[in-house]
Amino acid sequence: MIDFNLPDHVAQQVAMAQMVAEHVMRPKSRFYDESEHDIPWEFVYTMWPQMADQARRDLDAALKPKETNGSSGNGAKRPRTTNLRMIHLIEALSWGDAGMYLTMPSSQLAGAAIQAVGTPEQKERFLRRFTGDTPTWGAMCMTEPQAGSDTSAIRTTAIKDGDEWVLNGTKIFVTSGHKALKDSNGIIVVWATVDPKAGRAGMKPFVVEAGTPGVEILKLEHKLGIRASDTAMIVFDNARIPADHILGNPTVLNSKDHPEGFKGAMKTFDATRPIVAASALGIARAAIDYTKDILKREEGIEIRYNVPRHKLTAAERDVIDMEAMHRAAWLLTMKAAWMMDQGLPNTLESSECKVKAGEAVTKITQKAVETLGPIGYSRDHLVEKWMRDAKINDIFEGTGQINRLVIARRILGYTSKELR
Amino acid sequence: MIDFNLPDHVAQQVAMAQMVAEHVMRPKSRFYDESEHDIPWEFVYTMWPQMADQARRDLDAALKPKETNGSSGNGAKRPRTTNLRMIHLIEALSWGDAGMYLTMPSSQLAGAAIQAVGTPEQKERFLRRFTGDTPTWGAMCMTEPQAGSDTSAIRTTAIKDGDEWVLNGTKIFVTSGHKALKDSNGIIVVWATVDPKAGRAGMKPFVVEAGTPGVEILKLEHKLGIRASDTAMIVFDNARIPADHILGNPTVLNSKDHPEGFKGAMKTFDATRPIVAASALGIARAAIDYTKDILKREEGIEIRYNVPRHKLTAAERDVIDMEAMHRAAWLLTMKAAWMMDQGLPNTLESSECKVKAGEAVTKITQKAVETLGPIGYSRDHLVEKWMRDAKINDIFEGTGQINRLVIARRILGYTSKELR
Amino acid sequence: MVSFAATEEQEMIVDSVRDFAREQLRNVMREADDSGDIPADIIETGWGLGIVPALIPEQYGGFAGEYSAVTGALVGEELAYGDLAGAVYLLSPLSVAIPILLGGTEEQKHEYLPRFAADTFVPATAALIEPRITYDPMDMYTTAVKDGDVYLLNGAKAYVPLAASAGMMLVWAKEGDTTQGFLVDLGAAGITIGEREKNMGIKGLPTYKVRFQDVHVSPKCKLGGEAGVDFETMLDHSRVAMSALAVGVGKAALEYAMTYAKEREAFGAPIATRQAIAFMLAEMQTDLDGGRLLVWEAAWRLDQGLEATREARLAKTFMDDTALMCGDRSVQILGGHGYIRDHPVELWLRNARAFGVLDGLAMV
Amino acid sequence: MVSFAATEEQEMIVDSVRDFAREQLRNVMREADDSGDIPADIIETGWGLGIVPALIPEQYGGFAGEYSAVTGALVGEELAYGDLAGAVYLLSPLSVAIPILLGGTEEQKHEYLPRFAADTFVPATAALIEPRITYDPMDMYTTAVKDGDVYLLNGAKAYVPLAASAGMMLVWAKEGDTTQGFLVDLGAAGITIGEREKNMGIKGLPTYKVRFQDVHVSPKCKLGGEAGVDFETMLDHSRVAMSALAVGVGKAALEYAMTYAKEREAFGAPIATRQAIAFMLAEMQTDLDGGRLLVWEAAWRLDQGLEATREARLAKTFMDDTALMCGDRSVQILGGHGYIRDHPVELWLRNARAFGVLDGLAMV
Repeated sequence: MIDFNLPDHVAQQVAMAQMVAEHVMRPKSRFYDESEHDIPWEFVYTMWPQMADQARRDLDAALKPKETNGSSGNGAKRPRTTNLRMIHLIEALSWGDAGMYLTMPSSQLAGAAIQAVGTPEQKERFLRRFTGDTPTWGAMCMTEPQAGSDTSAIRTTAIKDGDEWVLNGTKIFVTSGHKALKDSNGIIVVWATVDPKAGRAGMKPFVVEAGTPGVEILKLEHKLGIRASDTAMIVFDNARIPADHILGNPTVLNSKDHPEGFKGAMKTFDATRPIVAASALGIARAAIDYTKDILKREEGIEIRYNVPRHKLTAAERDVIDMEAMHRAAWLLTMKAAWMMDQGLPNTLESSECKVKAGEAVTKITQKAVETLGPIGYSRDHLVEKWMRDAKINDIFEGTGQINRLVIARRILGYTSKELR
Repeated sequence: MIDFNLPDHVAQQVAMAQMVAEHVMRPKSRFYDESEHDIPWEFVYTMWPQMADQARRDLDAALKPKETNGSSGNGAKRPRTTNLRMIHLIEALSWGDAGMYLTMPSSQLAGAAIQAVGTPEQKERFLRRFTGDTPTWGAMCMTEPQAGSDTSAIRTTAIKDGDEWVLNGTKIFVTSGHKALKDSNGIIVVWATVDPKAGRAGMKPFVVEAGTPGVEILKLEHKLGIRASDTAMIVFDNARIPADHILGNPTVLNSKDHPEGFKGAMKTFDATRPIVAASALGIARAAIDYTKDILKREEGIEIRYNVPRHKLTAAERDVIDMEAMHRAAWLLTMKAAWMMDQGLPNTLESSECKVKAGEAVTKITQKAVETLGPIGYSRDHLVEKWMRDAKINDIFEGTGQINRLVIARRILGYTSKELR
Repeated sequence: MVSFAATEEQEMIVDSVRDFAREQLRNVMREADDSGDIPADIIETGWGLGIVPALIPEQYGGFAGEYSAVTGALVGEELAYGDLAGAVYLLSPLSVAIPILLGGTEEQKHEYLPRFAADTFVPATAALIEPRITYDPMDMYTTAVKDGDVYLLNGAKAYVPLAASAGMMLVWAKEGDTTQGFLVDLGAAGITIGEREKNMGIKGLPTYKVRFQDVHVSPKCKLGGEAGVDFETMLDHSRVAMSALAVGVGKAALEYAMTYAKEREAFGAPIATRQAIAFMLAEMQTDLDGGRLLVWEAAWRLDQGLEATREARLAKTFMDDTALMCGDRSVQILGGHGYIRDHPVELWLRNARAFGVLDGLAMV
Repeated sequence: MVSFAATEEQEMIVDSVRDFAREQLRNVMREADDSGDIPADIIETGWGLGIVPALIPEQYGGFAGEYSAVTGALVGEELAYGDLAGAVYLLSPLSVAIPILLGGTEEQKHEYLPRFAADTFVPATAALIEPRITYDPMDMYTTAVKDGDVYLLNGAKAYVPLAASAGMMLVWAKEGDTTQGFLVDLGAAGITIGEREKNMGIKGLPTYKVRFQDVHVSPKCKLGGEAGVDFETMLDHSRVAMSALAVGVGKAALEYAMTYAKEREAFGAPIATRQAIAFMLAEMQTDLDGGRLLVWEAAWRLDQGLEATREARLAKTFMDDTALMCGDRSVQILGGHGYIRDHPVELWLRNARAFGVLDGLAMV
């Protein structure tokens, strides 16, 4: 039955996340925006016990041979709600502060990649550290200076030399790269090509641990928003890692039909795009809440939802438009997550929610600044920060343009060759 | 000096056109919308004397050897205002009724093509008929069922057979085709290829006179709007025309660098796109005027231009947005026409005004229907008609998409190969 | 528990409606737009699907179904995908039946509901929209004033579907500060049914202006009796229903444009392979999918008895714009071909424009 | 006679301003955004262009120029193309000088205008914007009340540029039903200049909150004397000026994005060769060109002494949106690179957002 009731156990966790957002994150939101790259340790320590606990349960479940398929975590009969839960938590935390949320100590995308294609030994070796007492981070290294949306342009190489892979290249826009390599004994997953002539088929993910010689952080980016989060440029200069740090099949299947390394990367998008959408929509909700609150508190304006559009004031109509965009994007995100939980293919829905959320949060926060006027533009209030934080969501995990292409290819039945 | 004052002689003519629009066109607007393809003779006869007079002066000027260059029509010193005058007249007439305006008896695009590349003999032979006592029409045949925006896909052929060209093919969307061929002793200019293998270089324009055997009107389209105007499908079945009915150089210059036939067609766009834009903006002005008038008359709402955006009502803000879009598009149109009058290249500006006018009139009329609500949707009022009439302006003389491509190529310095 | 899957029962209903809408309504769509008539046998076939009788509980002579706004939304989308005029025509009896079901007194239910369990189409209509630019369903110009034993109705309505053929009409009027419903007989003194209206779109649906001059209505014909009804909830239902119809129209336009864009070649390739076209289609798809979920959520809240005014408004706001956007873009994608009546997109553009304008036209 | 060509004199001014804006202002733009300071020598160099003194008629000590809103618009666009904060900083004296020129009494002109003909930058400022979401220049919260021989000013202002360094301040306040200007000394009793404000953008421009508590102002410091001024016209001037600045910011963003898109390769070709990117650029170009003409027309009307409130509003409405659109799209086109401070587009997005928000910030 079509139903919008959140399961109780999720609702409870969301309520807790909202508490953290309100009491741990919000009060420090401006501070970490201004002190770019400072680590919000109070938030990190608040989150760590449950992150570690979750990581332990996920890892143990993954290592129990029978239940790796994951349609139900603890042998219970209730339907899987992993992704539904995830997007709700992230939405709530991003309502608190999207930059701080990105510093959440966890294996992040690196962990997702290892969980998806790692061997049991790799999982144990690389992921056990995320279950201990010390906050630890993982990070994904994909983008390069000349390879953004076009990941096939990646030039970082991995050359087999005896028992080791030798990595050379430069990665940029690595979220939490500094935290993974310098602030904790974390890991990063690096996409590199084992055969530059093989195109995407030659691209493979490698796990690099903190402390590996030849891995240096060249700089941390100064950004428009999400400034609490570190965005690293990492250089690999003959960085040597053991042979078994490669994830998945090391063979290059040269046929265009088997770009499996890359396919692995693409598949994670189905899971990560709803997560980015959820984060975007947390920011959007923050902006809407704040706008409505000030309109009501300072000017006594309450939005009249039952009055026809043409009889509304301009401010009322703006708020309603903001809310409609926001809610549509959020329901698309819920659906994409729900499909994932159901084991249904959700590439279309993932891109849809990402497109709509990225666009919605950008427009909503820009409009919120306008609606609040001189207050919106001032750093005495957080609205201007949310506008700055918002914009990244139309860019990372696939720009709005890339995701429109994904949607169009799906509905038109075109390959990426036919429609590019 | 930057100046927005219309010259007096133009202002006077515009005032007259506005009178015709109000008193001859508007009262019959609904009638000719409902009686699709009836010819609005009262309008035709009202316009004919001045159209014929203008045609006579243009033709005589063109045939006087010294002054064909056209920077100044009558040897007078005053700056050329031909295009500026034209867009103002057409804007005013389209405010009256855009469908009826399209029935204006004149050589239209056919005449423009002949004036541009015809020999003096051709001008005399084909254009003299537009200076007589009987309303006469010209029409341009470009589009084919499989060749819309992509004119290079034109398949109509012209084969030389002795002293004649033999035309075969089907043309669609011929504005006033019926009036040119059946309702008057008019002409049509037909684009056909003399060498299908030569691509655009093989495309040439041919003049076909009313009464030519083998030329049949297969149907008149039933349209969403501009229903007073006839839109014909014309079939050429071994239609024979004299050898000297070809316009311009009959030689096919096979080099890609000399697609001169096509270039000729493209060049007329620089003149015609501002005209289409002007027509669009006449409709848009009609819709804005009507909306403001009803808001004021029925509801006592006057637009407050000095109140900040956030303090306006939704209806006020809509009207202001409509007016801003409209005025921006109109000023772009004025500039494109002014540049043409100055002899400056205006391809960029022509496409800009066409893009903006097409978009503006579509949005404005759709919003006007919404603002007027139950009144807007009713055929008791003309707003719904204007919304229907409007849409063609984002389509003909280059769709919004085609014109965006033209603009992008210009500003980026790309050829149509590099950006398509 | 969150779910986006319809029930099996809903799937069955939707399947049968879909077949009817695609095979029958769609086939007569263009002709109905031209002639203004939807063939009676099509309406009877549609009635035969049992959508309306299935909603009437057993004690009132129906098939014991339970009214669900979610099911209504699913059905509405499918019907409007076939043809909007046909959908509103066929479902017009619901704009009387549902308010009675939701807010009628027990007597009113017993008296009126069994009529809707008939085997043949029961024309009935609601008079809500008013011919004013400041038309507001929550603040009507048409008034109902208690005068001794009766209510006197005065005012003017527009876009009243089937007014010339309907036996029963539910008139919404302002009584005090609220909007209340009055069940009137179309033959009552003081009611003037005007000429059939000429509208930009939904031309297969006959609509009329109706004037009320001191029309006497017995208090027992006031919906919900003395206390009246909570009109806002009725309006929520209508807005959700209209938004569901909007999804159907938008989807029809999208699919047609998509098919065309894949077939139509320009510059050596199908136009769908150009980003400008492909992105338009991707955005249409995304917004329709998002809008559909807004409709479902608002409908679900109504079914749960939750406050849904905000959600209904969000769904309506979003779908008013999205349907129009889809109609407009479908014409744009077809270009000159979209502008002529050989293709249906110009019709959908006209129909789509109804949504932001005719608030309360239908209740599904 | 319609013409879109600037005069030769205007071209000369624009050329010199353009060089300064591109070579000097642009060079310090990022640093000024970081540090909050525009180097004094840059401001002095800019002042040396003589934009302000050239507007002051000879009899008041200036260069005999005549004030032209069109010229102001041309200059404003160029300066803002260099840097918005620098442009507003440099031109801030105009927000005092122009109102005096347009509406001051003869005594006021003689007393104040010669000060602006100085060789070095003359910091002066206007206090207009108020820290309220319902801020409305035509209906201020700050009041001026005649109390015996003096006016008492009360209220709070925000976004007052250079308040800490300016010697002269023009305070706009509500007197009766109109907005009137009062020339006050910054040292006057009752004036509290707050901490420097922290804003999202235009960070190179120091702005302050300023409070007024029973500030005594002599009637001879009321702009225009007893009768006061027509503030609406002043506001028209400001809105046109701000819109001209918006064109400059938008153009900066467009050109940078265009260059980037031609250089940046993805999927084997420059991203500018993809319709999605190319169309964004084409629309930015079109709207900037259209917006510029709206600005010119409104400015021309002001110069002609014609009513221009509507035209100023249309220009502002259009350019508020267009500047933001250009800022936003320039970031989008650069993608991840647009989000970091190595490129200027993120700065232009922040600056562009000022336009829809800070009505009346500058007068050019």
